[in-house]
Amino acid sequence: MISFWHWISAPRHGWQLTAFIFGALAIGCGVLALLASTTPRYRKTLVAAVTFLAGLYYAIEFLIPPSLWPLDPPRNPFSEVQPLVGTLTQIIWSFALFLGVWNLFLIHGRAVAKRSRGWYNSAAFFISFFAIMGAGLLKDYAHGPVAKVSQSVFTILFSGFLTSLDATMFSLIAFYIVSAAYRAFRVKSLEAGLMMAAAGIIMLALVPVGAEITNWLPSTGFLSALRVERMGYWLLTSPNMAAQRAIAFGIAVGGLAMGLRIWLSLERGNFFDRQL
Amino acid sequence: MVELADWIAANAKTIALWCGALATFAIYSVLYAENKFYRLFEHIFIGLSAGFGVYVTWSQVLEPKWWQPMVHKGHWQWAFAAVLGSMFYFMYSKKHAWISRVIFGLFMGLSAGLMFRDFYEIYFPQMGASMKPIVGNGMSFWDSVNVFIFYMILLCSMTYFFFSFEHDSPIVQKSAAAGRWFLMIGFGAIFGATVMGRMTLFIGRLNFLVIDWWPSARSAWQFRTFQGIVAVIIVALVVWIINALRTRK
Amino acid sequence: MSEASQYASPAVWIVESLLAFFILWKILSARRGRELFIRRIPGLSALDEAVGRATEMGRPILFAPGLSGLDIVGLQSMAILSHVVRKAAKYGTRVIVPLADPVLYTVAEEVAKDAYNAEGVPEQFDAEDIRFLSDRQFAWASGVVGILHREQVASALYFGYYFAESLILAENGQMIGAIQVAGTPATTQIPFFLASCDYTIIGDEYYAASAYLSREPTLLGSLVGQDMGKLVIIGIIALGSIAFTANAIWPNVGWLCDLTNTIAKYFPRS
Amino acid sequence: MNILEKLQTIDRRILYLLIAAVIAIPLLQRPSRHPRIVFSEVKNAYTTLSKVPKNKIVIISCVWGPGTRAENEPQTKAIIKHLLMEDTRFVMLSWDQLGSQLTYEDAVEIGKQLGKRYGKDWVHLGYNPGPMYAIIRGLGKSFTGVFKVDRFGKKLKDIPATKNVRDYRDIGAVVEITPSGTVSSWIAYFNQPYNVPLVFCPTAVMSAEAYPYLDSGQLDGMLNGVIGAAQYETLIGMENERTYAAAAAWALSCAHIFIIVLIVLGNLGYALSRRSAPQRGGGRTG
Repeated sequence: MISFWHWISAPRHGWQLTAFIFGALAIGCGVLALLASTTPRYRKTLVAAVTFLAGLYYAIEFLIPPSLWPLDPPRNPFSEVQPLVGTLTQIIWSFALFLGVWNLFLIHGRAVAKRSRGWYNSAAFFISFFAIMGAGLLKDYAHGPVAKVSQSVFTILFSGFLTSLDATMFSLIAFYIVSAAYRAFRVKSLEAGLMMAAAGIIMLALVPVGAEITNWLPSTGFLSALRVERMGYWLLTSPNMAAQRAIAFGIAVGGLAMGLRIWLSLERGNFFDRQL
Repeated sequence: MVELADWIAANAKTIALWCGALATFAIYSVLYAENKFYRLFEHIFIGLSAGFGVYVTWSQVLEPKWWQPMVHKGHWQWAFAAVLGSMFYFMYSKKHAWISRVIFGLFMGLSAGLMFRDFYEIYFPQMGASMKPIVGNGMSFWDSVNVFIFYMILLCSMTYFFFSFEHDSPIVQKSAAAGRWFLMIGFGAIFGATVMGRMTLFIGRLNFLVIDWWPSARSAWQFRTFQGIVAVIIVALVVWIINALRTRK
Repeated sequence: MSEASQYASPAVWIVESLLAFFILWKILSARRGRELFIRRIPGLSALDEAVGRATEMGRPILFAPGLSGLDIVGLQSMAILSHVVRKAAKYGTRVIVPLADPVLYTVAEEVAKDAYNAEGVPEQFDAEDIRFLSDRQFAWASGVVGILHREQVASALYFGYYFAESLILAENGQMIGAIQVAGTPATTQIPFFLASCDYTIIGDEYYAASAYLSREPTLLGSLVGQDMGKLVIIGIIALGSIAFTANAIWPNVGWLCDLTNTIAKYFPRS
Repeated sequence: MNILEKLQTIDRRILYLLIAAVIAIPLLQRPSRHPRIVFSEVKNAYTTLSKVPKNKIVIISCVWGPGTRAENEPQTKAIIKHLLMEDTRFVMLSWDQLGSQLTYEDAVEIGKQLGKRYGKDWVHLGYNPGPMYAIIRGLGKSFTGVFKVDRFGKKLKDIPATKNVRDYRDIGAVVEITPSGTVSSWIAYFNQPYNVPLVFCPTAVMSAEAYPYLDSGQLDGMLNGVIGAAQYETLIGMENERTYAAAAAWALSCAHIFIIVLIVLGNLGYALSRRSAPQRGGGRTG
């Protein structure tokens, strides 16, 4: 058995490598075909089994310490293969990164094909998509002037347009806060008043001007507790800490419940089953 | 052609600066009103981030960690990773969408299986840190008060989130009501922190415009062509605003 | 701390299996039909008052599920939508539902149709009122703002997963004088809803509200099991606090020191 | 309609111009004065990183991208500068496609200022798509089992800074710089199981929820947004330099006062309008 394993895991070269790769792909396609042909009745159990076994790996890796394993020297074999699991999941996961791109191509492709309203925006999407991807790949793999031009085009597209567009889009929220501060934030109840008071003190305590405002108060003794940065910091480290921990314990138990429901496929009768 | 390439390469940094300023003004134009200029740059943003994503994923993940070991080092077993990776894309097929549920189920199972470790490593220390002695060995009066406040807020806030029994006994009713009040302090802290965070993002953009771009704009002002371009832009802006006001009336 | 701390200790087996047992026991018994009690959270009365006001003023209601897609939060928002539509259908009040997810859009249409049928007024269902606006955050938000101002809705209800667009909606709802009730598990958006809406359902209350309305067994059982889990946590903290306080008062009592050391070992403290 | 009610219907674009002006002034003045008060969690972060033994490396895990660069980049630069000044080797890894480029450029820039060399003093592992749980879990057992090459494809075994890094025993501390809730992955899968110190540099939005973890010792220090970065700069001897973080701290001071004034004015107008027209709503336009 060991020699077969060595034979399987030995690296190949030249035409042998190509043959083995296509052989592996063929086996993979065979398994996919087998999967595709399973009757709907077994599909749900198959997905539930895969989900359960995947969850079982990390559960056992944590729940059963080395001393309980009948191995010499005592170790938890599931922990030994952690790095391999880490690398495998990383690679398979990165194949999924093109899902979003596929979806975008469908939407914008349709807009351009049908010349629907604002189709030139979708055309701009495709142009910028292939421009930055092309510039990126060319600057790495091409040589000579082509590499130089694509490097500068890449710099312009990346540190010029892309980083500024991302940062500016994110910063729009600041403006919505400013207009909401004036037109939406209304103290309509005592509890909203308490929240806004706490927010105001903490906002002043976090920024340098807070310390300046109450700098005239003595820095030691009873009165020092009324300094803005002291009050704000006490609010953060005492009542806020306790309240956040109460919320955290709710999330803790909620996370365990959600994990169990997914691990044991208990989510019945809604979107989990829609595609099965 | 080669001089142009050299010129672009030499001035890439400045051109990038001006493109950044143009992009910033384009996105901020939505603050005045939804317009074509903003929508165009929004689509450019989606295209650039998707395209960059594909480039980085290939050049920094798949190529060095999958393609190289498979093709150059001969580890042909990596081909199976491509088969598993392809299963995601069945979600777009009408007939076989369920095959994508197998690979999604694998990843959801993996992250669900971690719930036991999560609960221990994150929340056992939280329970440990909540076991604070109320009185005893050298604790001052104020220390005891602070610990008492901690317990009161923790228990009242947790009581607020109990749903499986009626809040009819006065103690439970009072502590749940107090719990909502104490939670308000927690949400006040989140409110203050969120305002600070969002304001900083705008400060970052303004810093880019005022510190990085403005000096370059001032030095470009001496060129006649630049003054012409600015004049054209101002005229276009005025026409657009008048047009917008007229259609609004 | 030695290697041992990265594996489960006996305390972990006891506590986590106890919690898992409570949760699974309650879910499975709920699925076998046992009636589980969930109290009616005060937020639901605020919701009913908002719907009532809209029927008084004879103006439509807006129900916005935020950016949630076909996930747990989105589906529970649909349970609340069904409750709102059934209440509004009694008085012939329109419910406008702007969506940001194409798949949840189809679910919302089904939910609304079923609700109107359940109230015996299928003809009140208007496909125009269930609208997919855009899957882009701010494009969806500006679409909803357009609806708020054009329809002059009397009540605006925000139930689902929200990000920064909560600010834009709350501000415009405030400008047209609508009564606003919100509910979201997204803790970073709750402060902004608290500051601008008439009532806000916070955190886990969101799940309790939808469980109360939908009576969905897995959700009901899960919530009741989680309550018991929180009681276990409170019990552990209380025991630990008593032990540490006693140890602090009588520091050299032998068995007390052993007890606190074992507790400290299993519940590590900095 | 009295003054305050009229004020209520101010066009929101005027408010936008006002906030831009309020913030632009301190940015233009570029004050070198840093905040006087340094929070204890920032001091704890400083002492934690100063105590890292020289034979160990620090992992700087960056989850941020250009979107939150204004908050996370000053934190990243302050931490890098401190580690390079102390001759503590560090390894940077980025979980964001765009952030991978920015974090590398930041380290190169500061490395040049302090005369430090890539490969000898610091290494960048490039973009890492995740999932975080699998990689962080694998990292503890064997560093080179998960990370074999740096961002240029060079073997870690051949790079001086990382050639003898095997597993968690060779990692002195982890610094997590993030705009989202990813620190729990480090707590659960690496820092708590292997008892390695963890410094948390969140965007301000995430800071309020972190205080329970500072209290329990699961976090050894925290830099709260750009204010945390400005306070950290004070600790590493930059208190008289005209840095972006210092200017941002004062700009934030002005912004916070401006917003508090807006909220008070808004509520005053609202209270007055309710007294004159008590019945609810009435479909005010505008």
